[in-house]
Amino acid sequence: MLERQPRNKTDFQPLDWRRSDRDDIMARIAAAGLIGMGGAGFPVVAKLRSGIQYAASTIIANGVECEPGVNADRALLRHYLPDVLEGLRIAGACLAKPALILAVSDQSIYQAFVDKGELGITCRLVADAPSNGEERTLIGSLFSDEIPTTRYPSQCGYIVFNVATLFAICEAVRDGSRPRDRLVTLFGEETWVELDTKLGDIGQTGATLRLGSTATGRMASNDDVVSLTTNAVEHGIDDQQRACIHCGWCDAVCPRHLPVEAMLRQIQSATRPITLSSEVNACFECGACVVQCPSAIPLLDLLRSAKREVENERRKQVADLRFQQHTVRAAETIKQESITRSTRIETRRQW
Amino acid sequence: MAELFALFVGAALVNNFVLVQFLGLCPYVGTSKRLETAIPMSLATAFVMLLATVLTHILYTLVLIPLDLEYLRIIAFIFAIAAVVQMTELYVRQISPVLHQLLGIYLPLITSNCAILGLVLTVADLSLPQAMVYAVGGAFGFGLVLVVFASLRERLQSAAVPAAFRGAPVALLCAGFMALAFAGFLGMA
Amino acid sequence: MFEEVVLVSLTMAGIGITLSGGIAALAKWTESRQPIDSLVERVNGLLPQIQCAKCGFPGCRPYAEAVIAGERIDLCPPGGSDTVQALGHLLNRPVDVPAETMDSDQVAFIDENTCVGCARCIPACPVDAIVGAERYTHTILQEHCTGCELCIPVCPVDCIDLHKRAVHA
Amino acid sequence: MVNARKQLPTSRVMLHVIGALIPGTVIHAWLGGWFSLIVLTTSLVAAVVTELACTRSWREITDGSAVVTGLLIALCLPASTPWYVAAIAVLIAIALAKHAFGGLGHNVFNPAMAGYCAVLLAYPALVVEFDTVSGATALDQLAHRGATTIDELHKSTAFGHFGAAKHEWLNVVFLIGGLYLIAMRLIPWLLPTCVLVGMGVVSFVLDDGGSSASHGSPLFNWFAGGTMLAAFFIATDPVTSPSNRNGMVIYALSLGAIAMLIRKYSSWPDGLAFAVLILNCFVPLLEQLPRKPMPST
Repeated sequence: MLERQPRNKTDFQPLDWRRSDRDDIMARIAAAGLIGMGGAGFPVVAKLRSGIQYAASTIIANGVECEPGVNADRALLRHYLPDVLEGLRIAGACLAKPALILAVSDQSIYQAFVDKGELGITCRLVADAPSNGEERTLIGSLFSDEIPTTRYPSQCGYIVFNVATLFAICEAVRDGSRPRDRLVTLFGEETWVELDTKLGDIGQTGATLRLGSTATGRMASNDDVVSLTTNAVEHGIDDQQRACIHCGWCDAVCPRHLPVEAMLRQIQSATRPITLSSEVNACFECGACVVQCPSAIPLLDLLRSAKREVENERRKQVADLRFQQHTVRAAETIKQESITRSTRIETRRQW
Repeated sequence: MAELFALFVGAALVNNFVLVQFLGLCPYVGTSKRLETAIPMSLATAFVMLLATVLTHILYTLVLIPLDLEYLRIIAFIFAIAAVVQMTELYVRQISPVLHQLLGIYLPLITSNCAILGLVLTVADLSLPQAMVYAVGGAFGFGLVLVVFASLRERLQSAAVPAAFRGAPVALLCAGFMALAFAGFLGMA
Repeated sequence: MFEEVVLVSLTMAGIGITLSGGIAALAKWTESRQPIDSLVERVNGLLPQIQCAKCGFPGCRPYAEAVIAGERIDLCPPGGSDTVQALGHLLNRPVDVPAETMDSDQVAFIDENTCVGCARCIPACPVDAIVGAERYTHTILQEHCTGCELCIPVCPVDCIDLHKRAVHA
Repeated sequence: MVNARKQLPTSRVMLHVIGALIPGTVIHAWLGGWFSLIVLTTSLVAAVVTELACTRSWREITDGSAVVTGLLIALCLPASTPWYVAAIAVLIAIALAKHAFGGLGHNVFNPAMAGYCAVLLAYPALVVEFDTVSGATALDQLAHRGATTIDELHKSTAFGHFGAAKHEWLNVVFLIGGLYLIAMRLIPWLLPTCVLVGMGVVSFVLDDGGSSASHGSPLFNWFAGGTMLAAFFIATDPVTSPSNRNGMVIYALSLGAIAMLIRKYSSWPDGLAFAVLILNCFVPLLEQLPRKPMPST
């Protein structure tokens, strides 16, 4: 398990970050083209800059992995914990002495850290429940601090990096190598996969594929590639799908308490518009309902398409309003022009 | 009071026009595709039922019985019903063109809704308050099953009904099971 | 016998005259009131709101008003067959051949190197999505552009292209 | 690991339901004797055959819903029912009430109750409940008792310690099976509770202490007829019951109340099956009741 292709050359000169300038480290991270590997793909340098600008005081290494069936981050923490922690220290070196925190959801990893101990880094254990790894939720559960949806956590003093990102930072700075591969849960098995590998080349063709976990990923074809943000490749469950039996379990597990089943009914109904639009938009795609569904309904795919539909509907309303305003304004302009013209003629006549 | 309540329950549930006496099936099937037609249709029918009951009752007791012309009641009642429907249609067209458009042909067809003729013939021999309670009960029962049936049919639109049953067959099947359910009130009141 | 016939005729005539008098009175009363037109709103809601004027009317709302007045329901290319069916369903009208569908999820884009700032496209836009002033480069607010293509023919330097709408998270 | 997603597929849920029904089925068979075994076998075979004929695939059988439907019908029908009547009930249930509507998940009416009520109406003489041991059951005696008071009736062999003779134990076993399903979190506790509360309140109001007009205490009504079976296994069918909390409460309370009213006032001895069908009609409307507002994010 966890065999990794050895690399024969480095891309940059290895950097002794403890003796380096902050700008050098940032330049190296920028040159390596690092982006957040938890899924959103936010550029690492931009996040660090924002942290510097807003004087962020805390860096959190996010090892809270609550997507069902995905264990890539856990495996990374088990086997490469020192590298991840070094990455965390490197990120810390870019800010003014921030608190360094490692958040994990796995009891054994937490125990392993506590047994060993690490100066200057605190480890916090977070409950292994759906969506707990989402960064705003994580900050909420660690510091009971609520980040408004209109601001980034880095603007509120927190920087959250996925552990895989920190690992990549460590390799880019300490070893001088661009990210070439990443740890992926490949059909349930944690494996190092070279970036830009086509899914079709991994094997197991024929079945429907998903980029990301079965619950939260999106449908993918053989031509899709493994990227920095891919944490899992899984089979689709479309072949196991049955009709909804309205058991209501999706409603029960939804961390946002959304009426998932009622939304599904509106999505599947051929004639009615989706009236639960704010509920549809409030879904943050944690995939908890997909895991729970006994009929293997791809709820998340359906909700995503519903979001598009809701957005189109909103856009239609805005366009209608703007057209009406435009018509009124155009009529007003024409009227104004004719008045100006007639007054001009009047004045000319008076001459 | 208790007697009037029994009359109401009897007209609404036990002897439900649609599901037990099988009267008024045309609007029941015709306007139940959507809730937005079923609700106004049941209200319009209820309105016509109550008004027609009062009108025919007056006609019957004040004109036909004194003149010994009871045998004319069917034709006279249809007359009265047609007039009430005519007025309802004028009124609906006025207050909501959308509704008028949605109900389409079924609004004037209330005239030939046998539930209404059945109602006025049933209650012709009752006293006026009794007749009105019966009419309200019957209208309530009709509206209730119409709205319920429409909500079921709306749900069936998203169901994976097999091709052979799609549309009218499954609607009629559904109506049959509803009649089966209402058979539970058999013998009450 | 004869009396009976007269009695029946008179009775029925009396009933008939009374009732029709009632109807006439109601008709008189209703005529004096303005109808509330919510049907236009409903039809307008079914149209795609691209405001492309391809139907021959200046925008979606004028077309909706025309549809109520009896215009054909299959004149909207961006809506395609879905819209025709929805309109037919709402208005209880027979659905004809489905119209051709246009890809409505597109936005116009001004090539700022070519734009000469003539401002002719600004009044052409039905939703005021083009910002700019004379002799200054224009740009299109992607958020509000409906992809109606009405700005393309009026541009003298042909600097407006249609792009697929970018999906933002 | 790969299958971490599938915590409990439908087939496993149905297996638990069947498991919870088995003790009751055993008691039922013991009370009904050999005849009830014939009804049971016919129902199950007919269920599987009909399901196969309708879906033409083995995959659908594995979800177990057909077996549950067949089992529920067998538990509703008295032991004296001819085997072909049982088969017809199952045929109506699975072919007409389920697959004509689009199969499991799309059906509007509870299949088992639709099939049972259909034969109850079509063959009233063949489906009348006669206990093989003591003749007519308690609910039957109540329905056709004339002017006898409750106390007089209680002396008859059809009445047991607190419910109907023998049926009380059947109800106790179904109650335990239902509690098992609640403990496994397969059915919501609220629904059966509300059914029992609805029935209890109405029977309490109608109970005047045992005159010829009363219809027994709440305790008697809870443990007579098919109360527990209906409350825990039939009313809780997720497909044909509302999924929102408000709708569920109204559904269950009215189900219990209407069942009790039918028991008392109609010509049927027991009203649960009809009450389930009546309330099934209202489910789409009940599901449109306002929900708990979304917590602000």
